[in-house]
Formats: sequence, C-alpha cells, structure tokens
Amino acid sequence: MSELFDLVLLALLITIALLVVRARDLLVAAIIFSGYGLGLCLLWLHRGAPDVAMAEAAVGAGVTTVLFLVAIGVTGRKEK
Amino acid sequence: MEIVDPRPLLALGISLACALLVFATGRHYGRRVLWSMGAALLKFGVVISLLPGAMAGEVYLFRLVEFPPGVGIGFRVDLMGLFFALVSSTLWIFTTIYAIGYMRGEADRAQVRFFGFFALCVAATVGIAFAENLLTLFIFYELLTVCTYPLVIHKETPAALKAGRKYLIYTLGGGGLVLLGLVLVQHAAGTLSFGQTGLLAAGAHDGPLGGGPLGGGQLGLIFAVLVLGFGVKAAVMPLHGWLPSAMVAPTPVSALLHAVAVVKAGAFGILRVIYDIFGLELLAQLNFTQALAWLAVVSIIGGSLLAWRQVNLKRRLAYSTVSQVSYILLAASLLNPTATVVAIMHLANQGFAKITMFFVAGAIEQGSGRTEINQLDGIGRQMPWSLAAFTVAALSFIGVPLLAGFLTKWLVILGALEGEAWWFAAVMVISGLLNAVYWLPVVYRAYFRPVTGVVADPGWLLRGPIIACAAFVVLLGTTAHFHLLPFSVASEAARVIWAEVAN
Amino acid sequence: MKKPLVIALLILLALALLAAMAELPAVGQADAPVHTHVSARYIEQGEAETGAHNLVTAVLLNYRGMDTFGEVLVLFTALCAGFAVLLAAARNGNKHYRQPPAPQESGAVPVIAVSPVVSFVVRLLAPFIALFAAYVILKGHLSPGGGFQGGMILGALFIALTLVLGKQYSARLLPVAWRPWLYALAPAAFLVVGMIGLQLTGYFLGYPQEPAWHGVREAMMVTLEIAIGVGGAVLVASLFLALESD
Amino acid sequence: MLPEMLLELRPNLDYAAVVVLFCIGLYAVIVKNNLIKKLLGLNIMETAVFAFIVTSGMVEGGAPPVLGPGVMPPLASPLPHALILTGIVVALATTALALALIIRIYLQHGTIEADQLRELD
Amino acid sequence: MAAALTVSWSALAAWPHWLIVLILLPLGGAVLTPALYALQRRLVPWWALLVAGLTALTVLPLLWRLAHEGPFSYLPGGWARPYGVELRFDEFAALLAAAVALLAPPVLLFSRRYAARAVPAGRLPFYYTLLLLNLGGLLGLAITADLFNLFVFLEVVSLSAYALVAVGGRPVAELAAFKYLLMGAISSLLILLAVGILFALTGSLNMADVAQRLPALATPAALTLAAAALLVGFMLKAALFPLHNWLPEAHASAPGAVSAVLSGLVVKAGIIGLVRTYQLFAGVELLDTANLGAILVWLGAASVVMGSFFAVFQHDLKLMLAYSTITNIGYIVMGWALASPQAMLGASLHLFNHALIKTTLFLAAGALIYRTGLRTLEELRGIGRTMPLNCAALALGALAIVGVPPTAGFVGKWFIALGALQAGRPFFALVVVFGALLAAVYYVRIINAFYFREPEQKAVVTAREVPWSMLAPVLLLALLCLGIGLLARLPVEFLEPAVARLLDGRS
Repeated sequence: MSELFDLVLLALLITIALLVVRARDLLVAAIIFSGYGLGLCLLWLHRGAPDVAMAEAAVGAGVTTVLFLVAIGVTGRKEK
Repeated sequence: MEIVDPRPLLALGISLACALLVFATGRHYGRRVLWSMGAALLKFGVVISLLPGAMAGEVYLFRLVEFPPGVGIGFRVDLMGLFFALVSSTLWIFTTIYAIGYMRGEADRAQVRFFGFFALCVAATVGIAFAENLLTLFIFYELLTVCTYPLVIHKETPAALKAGRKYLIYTLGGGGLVLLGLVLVQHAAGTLSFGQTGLLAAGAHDGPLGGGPLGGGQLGLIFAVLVLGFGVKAAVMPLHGWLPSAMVAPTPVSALLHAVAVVKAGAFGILRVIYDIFGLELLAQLNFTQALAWLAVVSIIGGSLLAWRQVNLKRRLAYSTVSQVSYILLAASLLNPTATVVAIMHLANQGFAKITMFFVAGAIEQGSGRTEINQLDGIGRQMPWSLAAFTVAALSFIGVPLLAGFLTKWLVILGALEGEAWWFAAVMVISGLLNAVYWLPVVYRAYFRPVTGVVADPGWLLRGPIIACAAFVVLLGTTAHFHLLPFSVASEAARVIWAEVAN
Repeated sequence: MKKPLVIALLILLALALLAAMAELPAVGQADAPVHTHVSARYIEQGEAETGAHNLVTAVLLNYRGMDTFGEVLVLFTALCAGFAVLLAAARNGNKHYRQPPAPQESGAVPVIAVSPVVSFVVRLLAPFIALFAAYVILKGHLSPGGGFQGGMILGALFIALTLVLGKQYSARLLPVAWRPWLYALAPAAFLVVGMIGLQLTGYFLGYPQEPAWHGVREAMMVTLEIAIGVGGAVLVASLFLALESD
Repeated sequence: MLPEMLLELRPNLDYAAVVVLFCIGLYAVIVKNNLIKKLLGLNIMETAVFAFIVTSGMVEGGAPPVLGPGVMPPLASPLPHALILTGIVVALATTALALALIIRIYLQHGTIEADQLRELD
Repeated sequence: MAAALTVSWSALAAWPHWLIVLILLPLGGAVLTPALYALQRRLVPWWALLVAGLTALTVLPLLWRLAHEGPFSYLPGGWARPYGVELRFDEFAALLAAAVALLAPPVLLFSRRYAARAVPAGRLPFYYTLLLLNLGGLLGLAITADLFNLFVFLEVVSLSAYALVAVGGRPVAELAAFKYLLMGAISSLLILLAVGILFALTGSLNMADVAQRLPALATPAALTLAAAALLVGFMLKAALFPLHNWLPEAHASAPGAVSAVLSGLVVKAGIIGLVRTYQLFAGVELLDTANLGAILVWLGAASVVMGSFFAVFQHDLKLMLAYSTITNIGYIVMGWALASPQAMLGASLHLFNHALIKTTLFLAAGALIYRTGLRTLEELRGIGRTMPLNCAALALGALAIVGVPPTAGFVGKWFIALGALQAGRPFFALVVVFGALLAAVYYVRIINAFYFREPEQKAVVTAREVPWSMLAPVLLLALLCLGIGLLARLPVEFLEPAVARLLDGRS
C-alpha cells in the first residue's frame, strides 16, 4: 500500500513537472508549480520528514509561487 | 677574488635616477641637459673605477633581492661584462651630446620622453652587462625591449607605429624564447648564477636536481632556445626583420639600437650563453657551436648582400649591422682563446664604427634632408669633418690596417686557422670585400662627384661626437697593447675565461 | 534541431546518474552508512545532548548551528540582493534608466486579483494561522516544526494579508522604520546566542549541558527559534514587498 | 542491458524518479526560451536534488525523527531533513533574486525571451 | 623587547576564538549595515571599512598560529568531528583569507567615492552589505571543513556576487547577472548533488571524515559521479574553459570595485573548491586521480591560451581584464593538476598573487571609468597624460599580470613552469611562456593607447586624477604588486610544507 502510494506520488510529480515545462501560459505554469510543491509536501510527509513538509508547504507551494506570480504580473503571461 | 661592492648597483642607479629626474623635471631644457650629461659622465666614472680592480682579478658582487629562494636579482662584475658596460657608457656620453644637438628642434614633451627612456635603456644595458644570473639578465633584457619601444615610435607616424609593432613582436617573441630557456636552465641546473664556468656543465655530469643526467637533446633544446631568443635582438639572419624597419626612428635612437644597447645586448647574451651557461668544455664536447657558426656566416654574407642592394643610406647601415654583429657570434663559436678576444673586442669595434656612420647619416639628414645614397654627390667637400669620419669608419669595416675593424678580421682569421676552419677565414675575407663593395661607392660619390645643393658640416654638438667616435676607431686599431685600454681588457677577459677552463 | 540533441544528451546524463545511484545503498536500508554513522549518534544521544525532542531541530540549532546561521544569512543576502537590484534606479539621475514599457495587452496580469470570498477567508483565517505559526515556532524543539517552518508560514500569511488588504496595512503590520532592524534579527540572534554560548561553554554556539543549566539551554533555543521565526518571516515578506514594489 | 539495469534499480526506484525530475528541470533550463520558464526548470532541478537527499535518509517503516511517547525506532535520519530545510531556503533565495533580475530585465529591454535578448546585445 | 613582542604575539594568537571571529566580524557587520544606514547614512562606508579593517587584523594572529603550529581547527558548539561543523585553518584557507584581508580594506576605501557615483543612491547600503557578506562568505568558505557548510557559504558568496554585478543598474550588467545566476545556480546544484551522494555513501559531511571513509568503498560509478559533479560545479564557479562563458560579461559590466572582488576573490572560491575536491578524493584508488588530473591540466592549458587569445582582441578595457582572469584561473588549475611540488606551490602562490594584481587592475580601470565614463582603449587614448598616477598603477599591475620579474605575477608562473618540467611535461612550461607572451601583447596595447596616442575624447583631455581616497588604495595595491613579488620568499617557505603534506597524503 505504502509502496503503491509512493509510486503513484512519484508518477504524479513527474507528470506535474512535465506539465510545468510544457505549459505555454506562464501563469498556468506557475499555478501548476504550486501544485507540484503540494505534491512534494506529501512526498516529504510520506518519507518521514514532517519538518521539511511544513517548510515546503509554506515556501514551495506558497511563497515561491506568489513571487513567480508577481514577476509574471510585470512581464506578461505568454511565453513566446 | 669576489668582493661585495655596491658600485654595480650605483652605476645602474645613476641611469635610473637620471630617467626619473628627466621625467619629473625635464620640461626645462637646461635641467634635461644637465641630468642627462651629468648622469652619463658620472656613470662612466663609476664604471671605469671598477676597471683597475677587475683587471687585477677582482670580481665585484652585489646581490639585491632573492624572491623565490635561489632566484633573485644580483649583480656581478666580471671583465666581459665590464667591457660591455664600458663600451655602452662611453657611447652614452657621445650619444647624449649628439642627441642634445639633434633633438633641439623637437617639442619639449617629445624630448622628455626621449631622454627619459634613453636613460632607462642605458640603465637596462648596464643591468645586462652586470647581471649576476640569467634571470637578472632576462629582466633587464626585457626592460630594454620595453623602454626602446617608445623611442622607436618616437615620431608617432603610422610608419613609426608599424615599425614599433614589428619591433615588439620580434623582440617579445625572442624574450619568450629566453624565458623558456630560463625555465629550462633552472630546471636542469638548479641555479641561474653565472661565474662557474658553465652552469649546465655540472648538471650534465652529476645530473640535474629533478631527474637523471641531461641528454644531448635537452641541452640542444636549451642551446637552441637561448641562442635564438638572444639572436632576435642580435639580428641574426632569419630574425633580423625588425632592424631595418626600426630605421624610421630618429638618429640617436638608431645609434642606441645599433651601437649602444640593443643589438649588442643580444650578442652579449649569446656570449653569456656560450661562456657562462654552457661553458667552453661542455660546448667543446657538444658541437652545437658549429651550427651557430654557420648561422653567423649566413648573416655575415647575407647581411652584406642585402646592404649592397639598399639605396637608402640608413637602410644600408642597418643591413650592414646584421652582417657586422654576426662577427661576434662567429668568433664566439670558434671556441678558441684568440677568437674569444675578438668576440669581446668586436663589441667595441663595431659599436664605435657604426655609431660614427649613423651620426654622420643623421647629420646629413638633419642638414639637408638627404637620405638616399645617390643624393650624396660631392657632399664630402661640403662636410669635410663628417665625411672624413665616415670614411674612417667605412675603412675600418672593410678591414684596413691600423683601424679597429682590421683587428677584428685579423684575429677572427687567426682564430679560424687555429681551429683549422679555413672556410671561416675565407668568409672574413669575402665579407671584407663585400664591405668594400658597398661602402667605397658611397665614399667615392661623396668626394669625387660634382657638388649638388648647399650643405655644411653640422654644429659642434653634432660634429664633436662624430669626430670623437671616429678617433676612437683609430685608437682601438692602433693602441692595442696599452694597459687598461679596450684591447687589453678584452684579452684579459678572454684569458680569465680560458684560465678557468685550464684549471 | 536543438531539442533532439539536448534530449539525447539528457538521456545520457540520466543513464550516468542512474548507474551511479544504483550503487548507492538501497533506499530505506537501516544499515546504510547514513543511518549508522553520524545520524546514529543524533538519534541515540540527541535528546540528552540537546534537550530537543525534535531531532531535526537539534541538528539545526545545535549540532550544525553554523549551517543554520549560514541559512539565515542566505535569506538576508537574498533580501539585500533584491533591494540592490530593484531599488530606485530612477532617482539619482541614473542615465541607464529607461521608462518601463507598457504592459503587454495579451498577457498582463492585474497583479493578483483577489476575489471577495478569498479576501474574507484570508481575513477570517489570519489569526488562526498566526497562532498556528507561533505554535510551530515555539514548540519547534519538541514537535515537528521550528523557527523556520513557522517563519515561512508567518511570511506567507503576511503576503496573503498584503495581497488582500493592500500595502497600507502591511506598512502598519511591519513599520518601515523597524524594518532594517528586523532584517538583522535572525542573524544577529545567532551572534548573540552564540556569544552567550561562548561565555557559558567556551565554544561559539555551544549550549551548556549540565542538568542545572537545562532551563538556560531551552531558553537559548527558544530565543533562536523566535528570532529565526520572526526574522525569517520579515525577510520573506520583505522579499515579496521588494519584488512587488515595481 | 537496459532491462537488467532497471531490474537492478528496482529497490532504488525512488532514485530513478529523482533522476527523471532532474533531467526534466535541466531540459527546461537549457531549451526553454523564456527566462521565467528556465527558472521554473531550475526549481524543479532543485527539488529533485532535495528529494534525492531526503530519500537517502529514509528508513523502511521509519518514524519521523521526533522523539516522544510511543515513538519507536527505527527513525528516519534527521540530518538530511535539516540539510533540506536549509536547501529550501537557498532555493527560495535564488529564485527571488532571479525574479528580481527578470523584472529588471523586462523593464529595461521589454522582453524576457533569451533569443530576443541576445539580438539586443 | 623582541622577546616580549614575540611572547605577546603568541599569547594573542593562542586565544582560541580568532577563527570564528574571522567570519563573524564581516557577516555581523554586514547584517547591521542596513540598520546603521537608517540611523546615520553617512557612516555606512566608514563602517564597512572599519569592519573590513578589523577582519584584516583578525587574520594576523591566525597566520601567526598557523605558521607556528600548523593547521588547526575550531569546533562551533563544541561538537567533536564529525558530529558538528568543523572550521579548519590550513594553508589554503590561509591563502584566500590573507587575500581577502589584504584586499577588502582597499576595495572598501575605494568604494566610498566610487560607489557614490556608480551605484544608485537608494542601493548604496545594500551595496556595502553585499560586499561584506561576500567577503565574509568567502572567509567562511575558505575555513570550513564541512561539505554542506561549504555549500551554504558558497551560496552566500554567489548570491551576493550575482546581485553585485547588477547593482550599478546598467542594462548589460543585469543581463550578465542573470546569466551568471543561472550558471551559478546549476553549479551549486551539482555541488549539492555531490554532497548528497557523498553523504549517502559515507553518512558523514565532515571533509576529513569523508576522505577517510571513501577509500573503503567499492562503488566506482557513484564515486566518479560525485567527483565529476564537484569538479564541474567548481569549474563553473571558477570559470575554467570551456565553462567560462558567463564570466567576461559579468566581470566587465559590474562596477569597478565589484569586478575587483569578483575577479580577484570570488572565482578563487571555485579554486578552493577544486582543492577541497582533490583533498577528498586523493586517497581513493578506485578513481584514477591521475586521469582526472590529466583532464584538468589540459583544460587549464586551454583556459590559458583561449583566455589570452580573446583578451588580445578586446577593445573594452574591462573585458580584456575579465578574459585575463580566465587565463589566470587556467594557470592555477594547470599548476594544481600537474601535481608536482613546484607546480602546486606555484599555483597556490598565483592564487594569492592574481587576487592582488587583478584587484589593482580593476580598481584602476574603475577609476578611469569614474573620471571619463569611457571604457574602450580607443576612447581612452592618451589618458596617461591626464591621470598619470592612476595609469602608472594600472601599468604596473599590467606588468605584473604579464608576469614580468620581479613583480608578484612572476613567482607563481615561474614555479608552475618549473613544476611542469619537474612533472616531465615540458609542453606545459611552454604554455606558461606562451601565455605570458600573449599577455605581453595586450599589455602593450594598453600602454600604447594610454601613453603613446594623442587624446581624442574631451573627457580624456579634461580628466583629473581621482580623489585621494580612490587613488591611495590603487597606488598602494600597485606597489604591493611589486613588493610582494620581491618578498616572495616568505610565502614560498610558508607553503612548501603544506604542498608536501598534500602530496604525501596522496601517495
């Protein structure tokens, strides 16, 4: 069960990462990236690292994403 | 007997101080002249004060700093170095006087630069002459390169800048070779100090610090690298290209290049390589000097042939230098006592004769703007003093007895025959003939063609040095056996070098 | 034409990485060096030596306090770097400054539009989140969490509040005059606590171990946690403000 | 050869995922033209390295390294967790500075596409 | 009197905490700088200078102790190795620390007037903060004996360096800074990856402990990967050919004082990293360190040649200097990788000397730009007449970078060339000489333009010497370029045992 959860989670992370890279719209990419952070957060929890999970939730899913959004707000959302 | 004595440093310091003073206060004509003349005379005094002791067998040493352990800047006065220093500091006096007259019309800024860098060049020359080790020699050798450059491009015309670039490319390339040789010698011998009858000789027998005994290949590489490196400045034939180009510079600079410092420095470097780095014994086993001798022969003949083809007086003089300096190399590579005397002696013979001719060429150009040989018709009657001096120098090069050049040729021939290398003797004769072929027509034109235009002898500031130098040419040729005069110094130097071998 | 080449190279790189990683001790093995060497000591004696139940905190604040000092410095550096890059190039007659181009029609995002619902939720939750953050900070040496995590949560909260309520509010929450001092809070706390440790134990960042001093030890830890928490929050929040100001 | 390798890797499948993530990130950094996209790729690379380090500190069936009543060994190694906490902050710092630079670049040049910026030079 | 002095020195040096003070001073000073700015903004430059000066003084007792006792450690928190973070002061750390100590005060003194013009006013406090952080980070990186701690300090150094490139606000600089950041971040990641692998293999992060445990391992691929990741990572930081692309623009477009720090000191962080890598893997027999060395030797030689070659064709003075940095990094790496005692000695010496020389050059170039706003040799023609002292300093520095004896630049190259012969690889001695020749060419170009051309630009004709607070550091450093060359005996004798120890450790 745990094994399976792990595998699904990893597969999910890879998929999200690919989506981030593929997304044409930067805003979408950034928001997907925040989902990526949440996925990582789950992974850390599963790996027995609640401390890291907490930091990742705040930083990876939260602060980093907001900073990206701010930058995209200035530069425009479309990738050429 | 080695004595610690600061005079070598003093001699160097005088020139350096002169350069600094000129740069600092030289905008004023009087000061500029005062510093330059004062320093030239003072330095000559210091250098000559070393002579009696040195002739009595003393060697003056002064170590300045040692930056990596075992490698440093130091000075050591032996007779060979002293001879070179004497020649250059004597010529400095004459060149300074001449330059004061010659440069008078130039802007102050240009003059400051000229006299300043000229003093630096002379300082570098003394440094080369008195270098205690190869590194010191190299430092001053490069200093000479760098300080000559502003002089070569003095006129700042495109042609001058181009010549300057060419000069730098050649000499820096040569410097690089010397540097490489430096590293190789340090690695092979573990030291760079002169004065031990062949630095590398010890290494060749006992093995260098780092590995096994030196192979002939390694030694050959070192020899080739060093000789070619110094050969660039000595204008050995395939490497002579910079010398004629540098003729764009003003006449005193040409004097510096051809007689006082630059070319001589190269030749002197090769003498050091032969006598101090390799040593006579080691070279006698190795046969490298044969190659050097042939290189010299090519330059002697080739230089003469090229000089013949020139129609511009200064260019002819330049190619003639290519030929003349190689006498030194040929003599040195013969490896016998007689030839050694002349290898050293010719530093003076060539210097005084060549500087006379340059001074005259400069005086002619200054007075009438004439630079081509076919413009010199009848000039001998208008400029009797100058052309008389010129003729003396030309005859000396041809090898007329009682003049300096005769001694050179005679002794090289004797040396060659001593070593049973008769073809080198033949080369000397041919070279004498070639000299006649390209100098006599000039003299002929000057005296026996009808006069054109109006010219006169220059003022005494120019005329004085010309006559003095020509007088020296005669003196060198006639007073060979007086104590403390150049010839005896040179023969004593050679005796010392060979005495060490005998031991 | 560039892409296939890159992909091919990346596949090669991946294979190399895989080959190397295949040699590492298998994941989760309890006898791997990771577990038997340094970590073993942390797990066995960490609580006794540091007084922290949370061994991660023990490592962060105690065993490897220098790393954590470096970490707050990195954050501080990032903030200064942000300022150094973004601040007021226009004043001071900077000749390089150009008028910013008009935002592109197609892509401009009105910074981050907040719907009333979100705004309400944020405001409602703010006190609770702050309380949670405080708990995470203060209890960091006992339970999962710590100064950092709490600080990051606080920072995120601050950012959310700024987005919802505007900058006037953030200026009230984080007075401009205090800011330079607050930036220095976390690293300076390390200096102070480290020096206290040096007085008490003879080592920079040392903690007294004698039972009588356990209270002091805990106080030192909590001080650091609070400093890291509050300082970290300020740094993160200021980074946001710096970026957002343009 | 490849199947054997995979077979050998089975116990280390987590590492394989890490490698894939790393390469995806690197791909974005190299190939993507938009600077923000590159930065996202960089972040993915960073998380991959973090995942690698945390994974190496995992124990089969281990508990989080927080002692307390009822916590039984084996525990996950606390050291990698501490390292990654630092790592996350470093990543945040790098990202923030990069975004600051991107904003400046956009304001100065009007674009953040790498090829257009190269042309401007 | 002398005896008393000696005793008090050794008493002073015996205080155990100097090593931690060495990094706390600049870092603590940096942390307080923004607050100080809020209080009294005029004081900030003086404050930074004070901090740098005190840091420089701190290095003295450390060097004294190192010279008398050999390398020593400091254990923050008192945790024995390998449980805590160990700080260790060995000869290589001392080299970088001494360079930082020597160069930080002049750079900061220079900055007071320079930055006031080159950096927008609002950014000034952060300029000083970042400089101090950068220097403190460098010191931390030099003295740490812990892999992860090395990474953390490397990040402090890198982040501050990226920002310092862009601090002047020139559009070119901002682009260059981003490029630098991207490369730097990738290299940091590679280093972190390697640290992770080494940790997974050994369970330890202490360098000495890891180095002790590595030889027992039987995992060639993992070891190779770790070594390769560290090498590539640090090579990127050091800008070794072919990973040098980011350097020229970043170093050339940064403000002058920053270029000095970046080129003189920050790239040396990469070199120190390479040294540490070497120390880590020296005992590992599974890896053929000779092969690794062979690659590095060639890369170093390529750096020497390519760097010089590009430098020769630059028109922009600072770009020329930046390319010359690549060359000199090449010398250092080549000397290291030749792994003969003299070559290593030469490389270590050159590490310090190049820092000094390049700082001199960049400060002098910065001063020219400060006065004239011009950057290319063409535009700057004739500047030697209007700013003679500054140009003389630049000329002296350039002479040193060429490696003319007896300047500081000579000694290192001399030993590297001798070391190449000692290692039986004369080709690399040739590379050293060739590099020196190419350097001479661009040196001549500079001198030619400054002294032997008529000025054309109005800014050149009207230029004056920079204020004394900028000129004095430049002149002082230029004189040191000469003086340290003359005193090279001291460092040589100081470093010889360290090199011998390192080579012993390998065999």
